[in-house]
Amino acid sequence: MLVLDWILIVIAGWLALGVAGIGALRNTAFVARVLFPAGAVLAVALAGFAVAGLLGTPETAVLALGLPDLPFHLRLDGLSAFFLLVIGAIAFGISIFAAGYFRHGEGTPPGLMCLEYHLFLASMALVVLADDAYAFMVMWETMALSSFFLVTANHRVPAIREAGFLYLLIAHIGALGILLCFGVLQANTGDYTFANMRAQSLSPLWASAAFLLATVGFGAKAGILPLHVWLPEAHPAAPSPVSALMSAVMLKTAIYGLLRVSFDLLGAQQWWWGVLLMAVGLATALYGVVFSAVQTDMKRLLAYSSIENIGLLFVGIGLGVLFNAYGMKALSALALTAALYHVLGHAFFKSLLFLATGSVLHATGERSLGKLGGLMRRMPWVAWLSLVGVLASSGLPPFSGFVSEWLLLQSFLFTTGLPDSFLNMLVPVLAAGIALVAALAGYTMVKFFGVIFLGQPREPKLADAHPASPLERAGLVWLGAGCVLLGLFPVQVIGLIDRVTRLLVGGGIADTVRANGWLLLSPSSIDRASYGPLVFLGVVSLAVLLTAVLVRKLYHGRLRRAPAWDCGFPAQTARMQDTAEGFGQPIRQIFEPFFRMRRELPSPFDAKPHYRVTIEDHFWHWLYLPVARLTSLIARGVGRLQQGRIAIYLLYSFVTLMVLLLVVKS
Amino acid sequence: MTSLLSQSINLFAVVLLVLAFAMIAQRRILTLIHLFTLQGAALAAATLIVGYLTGQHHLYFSAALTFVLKVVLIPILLHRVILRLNVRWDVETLFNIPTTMLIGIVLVIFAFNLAAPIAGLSTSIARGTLGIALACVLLSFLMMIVRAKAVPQVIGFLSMENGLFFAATAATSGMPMIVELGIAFDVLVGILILGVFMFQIREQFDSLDIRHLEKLKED
Amino acid sequence: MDPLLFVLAFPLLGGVLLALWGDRERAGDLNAAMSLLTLAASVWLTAIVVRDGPLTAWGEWFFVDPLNVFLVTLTAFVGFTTSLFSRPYMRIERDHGKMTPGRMRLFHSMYQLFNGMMLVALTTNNLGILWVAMEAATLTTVLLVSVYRTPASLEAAWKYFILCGVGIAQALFGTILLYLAAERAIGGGDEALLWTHLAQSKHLLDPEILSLAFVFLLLGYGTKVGLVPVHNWLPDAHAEGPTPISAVLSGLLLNVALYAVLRCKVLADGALANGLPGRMMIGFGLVTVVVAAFFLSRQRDVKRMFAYSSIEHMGLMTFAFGLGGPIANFAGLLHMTVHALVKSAIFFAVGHAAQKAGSQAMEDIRGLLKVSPTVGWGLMLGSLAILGMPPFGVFASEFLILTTAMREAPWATPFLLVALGVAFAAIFGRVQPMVFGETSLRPLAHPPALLPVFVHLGLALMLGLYIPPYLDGWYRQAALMIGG
Amino acid sequence: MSIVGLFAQLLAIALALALAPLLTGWVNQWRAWLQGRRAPGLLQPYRVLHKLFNKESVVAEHATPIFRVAPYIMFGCMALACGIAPTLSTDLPLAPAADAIALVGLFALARVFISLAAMDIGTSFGTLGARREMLIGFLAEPALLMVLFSASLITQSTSLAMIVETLAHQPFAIYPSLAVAGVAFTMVSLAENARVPVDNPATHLELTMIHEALILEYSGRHLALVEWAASLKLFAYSCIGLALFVPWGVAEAGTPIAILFAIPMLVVKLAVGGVLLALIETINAKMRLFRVPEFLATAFLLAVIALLVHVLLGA
Repeated sequence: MLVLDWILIVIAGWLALGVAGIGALRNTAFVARVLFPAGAVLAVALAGFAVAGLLGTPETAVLALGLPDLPFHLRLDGLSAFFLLVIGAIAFGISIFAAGYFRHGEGTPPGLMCLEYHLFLASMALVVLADDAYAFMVMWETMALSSFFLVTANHRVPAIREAGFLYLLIAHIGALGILLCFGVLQANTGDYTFANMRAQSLSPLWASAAFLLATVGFGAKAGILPLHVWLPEAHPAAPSPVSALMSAVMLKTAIYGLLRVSFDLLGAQQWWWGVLLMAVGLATALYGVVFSAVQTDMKRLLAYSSIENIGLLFVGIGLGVLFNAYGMKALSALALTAALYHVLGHAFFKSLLFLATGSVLHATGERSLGKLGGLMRRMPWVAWLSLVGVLASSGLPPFSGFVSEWLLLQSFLFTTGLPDSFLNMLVPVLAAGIALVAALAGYTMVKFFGVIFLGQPREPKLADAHPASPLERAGLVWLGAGCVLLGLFPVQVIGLIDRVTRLLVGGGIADTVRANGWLLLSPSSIDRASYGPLVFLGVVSLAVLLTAVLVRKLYHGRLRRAPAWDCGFPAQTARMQDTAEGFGQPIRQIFEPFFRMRRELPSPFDAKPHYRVTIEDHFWHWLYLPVARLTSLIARGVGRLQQGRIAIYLLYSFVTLMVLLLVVKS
Repeated sequence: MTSLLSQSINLFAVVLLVLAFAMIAQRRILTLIHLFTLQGAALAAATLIVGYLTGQHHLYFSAALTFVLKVVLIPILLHRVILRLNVRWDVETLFNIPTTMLIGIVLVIFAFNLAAPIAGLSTSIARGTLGIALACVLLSFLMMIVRAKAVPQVIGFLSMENGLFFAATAATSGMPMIVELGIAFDVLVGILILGVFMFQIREQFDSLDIRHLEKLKED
Repeated sequence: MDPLLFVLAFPLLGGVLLALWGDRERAGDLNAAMSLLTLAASVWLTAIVVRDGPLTAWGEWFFVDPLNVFLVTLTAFVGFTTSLFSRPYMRIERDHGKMTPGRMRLFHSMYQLFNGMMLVALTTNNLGILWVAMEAATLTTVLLVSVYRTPASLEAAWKYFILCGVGIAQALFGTILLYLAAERAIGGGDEALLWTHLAQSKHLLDPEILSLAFVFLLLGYGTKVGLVPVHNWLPDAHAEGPTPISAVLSGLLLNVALYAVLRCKVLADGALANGLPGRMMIGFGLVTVVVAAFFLSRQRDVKRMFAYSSIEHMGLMTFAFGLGGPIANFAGLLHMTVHALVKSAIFFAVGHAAQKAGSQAMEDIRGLLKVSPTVGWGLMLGSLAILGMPPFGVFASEFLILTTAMREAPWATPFLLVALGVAFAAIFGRVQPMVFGETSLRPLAHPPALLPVFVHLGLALMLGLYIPPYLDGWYRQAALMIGG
Repeated sequence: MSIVGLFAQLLAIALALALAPLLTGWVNQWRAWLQGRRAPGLLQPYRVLHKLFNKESVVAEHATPIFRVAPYIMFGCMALACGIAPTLSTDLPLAPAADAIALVGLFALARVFISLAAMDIGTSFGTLGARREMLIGFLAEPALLMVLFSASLITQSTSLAMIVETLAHQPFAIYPSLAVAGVAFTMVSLAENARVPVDNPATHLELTMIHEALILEYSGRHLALVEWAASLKLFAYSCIGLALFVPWGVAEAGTPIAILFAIPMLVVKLAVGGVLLALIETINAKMRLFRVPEFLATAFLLAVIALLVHVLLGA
């Protein structure tokens, strides 16, 4: 029995669970304790099969669905297997967490949530498996639709409805772009299978058109500038497991699509595609991280951080395209490895962090950073695990985030070898941007963790915040472990990723890496560059232990608990700590042009001084509102056609007749 | 003899055209109805002659049908309507009369040179008539556009069908019988429904000014 | 025994019967029963056609080929489901005092006649009869649009009558020209208007005349299809008439009109061989789609909005048929089917929603999910389906149309993209708050008949995921027949 | 890795631990002299550390473990940093474990932890210090990275040992890019080590202090470790600076003798460097905090320019 068949069985199982959820529409206990754990089991099974598929040879299947000439073609190759691995591994943690998370009164009945949730999972899995345009689009839109219903689970709240609307609208427009892209790729053969598209050789013009359409289409889903606006609205609106799933996995399907189209389906690549992707990616990353640094809502903060990471992924892919366009297979593979590694890493730490916010939300009912604080003592599990996530996402060694960052920077160091003199001068400088983004991410994450978990509770009610339920913890532990292991065993992981890069660019770095030993990660040669996370961790922890022991041995271990000193400042309250706004203040100052900021400063004589600052996205005012205005303007103009006067209507008909007659006459 | 008759068809065609013009010019509804009656009569006569010339005897039947409908039934019906609802005058039109006439002239020219090549192909005895028929249709169309009250609009509609009939008979020497019947039947039903409408509209708006019928629009 | 006879006879018989007893308590059931019989007959007919191919009847005056047989089935089917829906709906209307016994009688008998006329139009082989039937179908619905006797409904009906009358008159002129051409090509007489004959010798038809004729026919029947800029009657008629009528107008009449255009296009294509008809249809379709989309974005009345959506989709089909080629034609036919199903389903749901709210204004309809989830989900899913969200069938056809257009007429795709985007924002942005959120609606007196809604949506779903072979076979043959 | 390498490695770390406070003391002494004050003894830092270790450490009631772990982690990170910086020899077993990029990450790790610790107590000054520290961090890190980048572009390697080896081997040549990078590096290290003009290690004036605010709550052995780590940081930075810009005298041939000879070389270089640092600190005034971003942005810019210059001139 083929691996693909097993995977299809898993997917079918998910759908079955969804239907079962409809059966037990309002039976929360059953849904939470039985269905979601079952889904988790299936997820981990999927991850296992995905690894098998990654190591095995490509397999194809045809389902008796779809259009007459176009049954659903499915194909399991390295690329899809890799993303299936992401889906399975992440879904496992999230499903376990969700089992402990969903309660009564979340708006939509739990059974329906269960259906939508598992439909979402299944559609994502099928998106990466699809091997023809129709199946792909059907699954793609099903994914968008199910996630939309999940986002608007609590649709009584108008803000959530609007968020959902914005999300689905942009997703739909993006989907149309992808559709047209496939329209170009099928090259008028009327055969929509990917196999046929690979076979076509398009003229450079058409190829570029397809590439641009794909970039727009998948970019809309991934949330690149300027199509990112739905992301910070939709993620906070959704229940936390859903935000985790969307941010960690769904965005990655867009990356998958971009890779599939630009590397697999479009044969020859053009260098400026890569430059375009890198430029857009860097802008997105910078924009995202700067905005996330000034957010005051923890889920919005994470959403913007997702935008940042997507930007980094685009930079990596762009670099890969650039190298590939010049036939530098190995380097292209290096850049892609960095990107794919980041796909994996980001999936783990971002889902971890989103789920952590979910636990905090349930424990405190607060989403605004300004009302949190000091939760580490209330919910230590969540705190320590999200510390792992924070360190990983701020790209610190020896966690997962650092590996991909390191690889990316390494591949940048090779860009001086590009044949184009202009490029090899410009591209290395982009690395500076990457470095800045990474550093800012650290800033943001310190703010995130410090304000939520450290310091003193900013609200009295936080005193009775309850710790997360065991199932929630279990889910978090799984994801946290992922962050650590990915950070410590890059060589082994790259061995897996190698299959993908070989598929995409026909080159890989695994052999070189393995040649340099399992302990050290070194893409080219030890002399050139190397990084050994295990050694790194070993030495640091050894040093730490040694110091601790020696200090104990040589000196006494006396320790006294006392009120905080704070320069002897007598009356200090929790309100004196930095708020989220305060922590973001330097960023607001330095990156002022990024924002559309409105401040309300209290006057010195204000009895009840109140400080408020609102940060808005320029793109609303530069792009979206104008478009909306233009639409309504045109609509008003069009409305004039329908003035209610029958004589006028007859006149239309008459004039049309005349015009047509003239046309045929001439 | 036959040549005379065939020429007479052209004569009737011209009569139809002139009447169409007259209708555009006419403001008094009663006169409009008379003109329409005349048009119907001319049409019936033309049909008769074509039938005689081409020896298609079902055309006699359709001539009779035309006569009954367009010369007897409908005018009576319209008479009753305007008496009951006493709408005698049509108020001013979309453009003023002279402008409309000018547009009409242009239309006729347009129609003629549109039909010219086809007329050459026509197997029927009356070659030129297609252009005239088209002109009549367009003129009635124009009339429907410019009239502001229900009754004149309906009359315009009907005279448009006159034009069509004329095209059907004169230019193509008669459509298949059943089709003619069907068309006639539709026209009849249409007229009845129109009558019903007029009263409904009247009782709703107590006037037949279709300006009342301009509420439904995109505001 | 000729099933075609029954297909045509049952509705006419029903019209007569219901003209007599249309005001009885059980009239609704009788209406449904007659429609069911029609459906059964047409299924029988379909079976026969599937078995031994196209057939002509009664001296070739009537004929059934793959192109119209599935439209016949579709018409009969939607006619039946709509009659099911209209039972409780009209009862509620009567309870609200909007329908008098006389009007009930009118409604029921005209409903049957309307169906009958559409079936005649579909099955006739004679373009003259086609014209007659189209006109008759219009006339039957005119009185139904004004059945409430409100000023608005009267106005709508009046415009419907005049505009469609003028349109159909143009179609008649086109038919006459066609006959003129036929006379030259294959001699006059009764056969001269038989489509089968014309189709055989379409190359002989004189291009000069045919080009003129096609203009008149396209504009004439196009008026009934609802092509911009001669669409103006459509939204009024849909919004003011009773909902079952809106459903059949959108779902069926427009299709039949488009069918007439197609028949004529085949002939014109054959005679002209310069692709002019196709280009005309592409142009009309594109203009229609774009303008309708922008109209959509300014609607307040729910039925009016979905009427505009019908215009938009008709434009899309016209565009597809204009593109021509097997794939585009296939897509157009598929789109005809799913649009009929989905749009009528939407009108069913909308009808009940409007009854609950006691108003068709969208800001009065809120939170349907809360008060009656079935209606709410019906409306939500229906709207998503009509917006081309997979896995519903509308997506399948739009997929094929767009991808084909991308290479056949790339210049058109940006317009389509804009139009579809605007339409999506317009419809979904209005439907979502109607379905979601808090509510102040009241439940209904009679249980609404929502079975049709979900049956239709189910079928549309099926067509998106799986097209049965025989249906596929029809589509293919039909697509070939339309050629292009 | 050879036994000699191991020996060199251990020696390097031991030397760093031992010499770091001395360097701090040396700099303070010179600063005092240059400013015309009577200087504390050269060994003052050792005394301070000893005193602090002997004191009992006072921890705020609601401090979490992070607060107590942070100093050790910081210390550990700095130890490793000194371990991988090629001070005496380029044949270091630890060198492959962390290259230049990892080094930057290492400093970042330490910074993050100490900042979190500062936020942990939840006092006004702690959070203020943390914020300022992170602010300086996110501006300094990329600058430092870019400096190392232009070095690695010259030497085609990111491993510090390799960089030093290549630079030292090459016949003496003037690298304009390195010159610019050197300026940038100096600015960065001033900021990173809380030196004038960015921060004043000697001040406790709340509104201006950064590093001190950060560690305000620490006392006893924790404070001792933090201070020691700070001086280690200074040591590491100086070593890296020397390695990059004055690479001569570092032992490549891994013979114990060479390594032993390298020690005096290093001491001399450090002494000179310390004097220079003291000089800079004396002739500059501490700048307002709002100016710091501009200062560091300039450093970042210079680093990028260095990169450009290298790519442009290939030197």
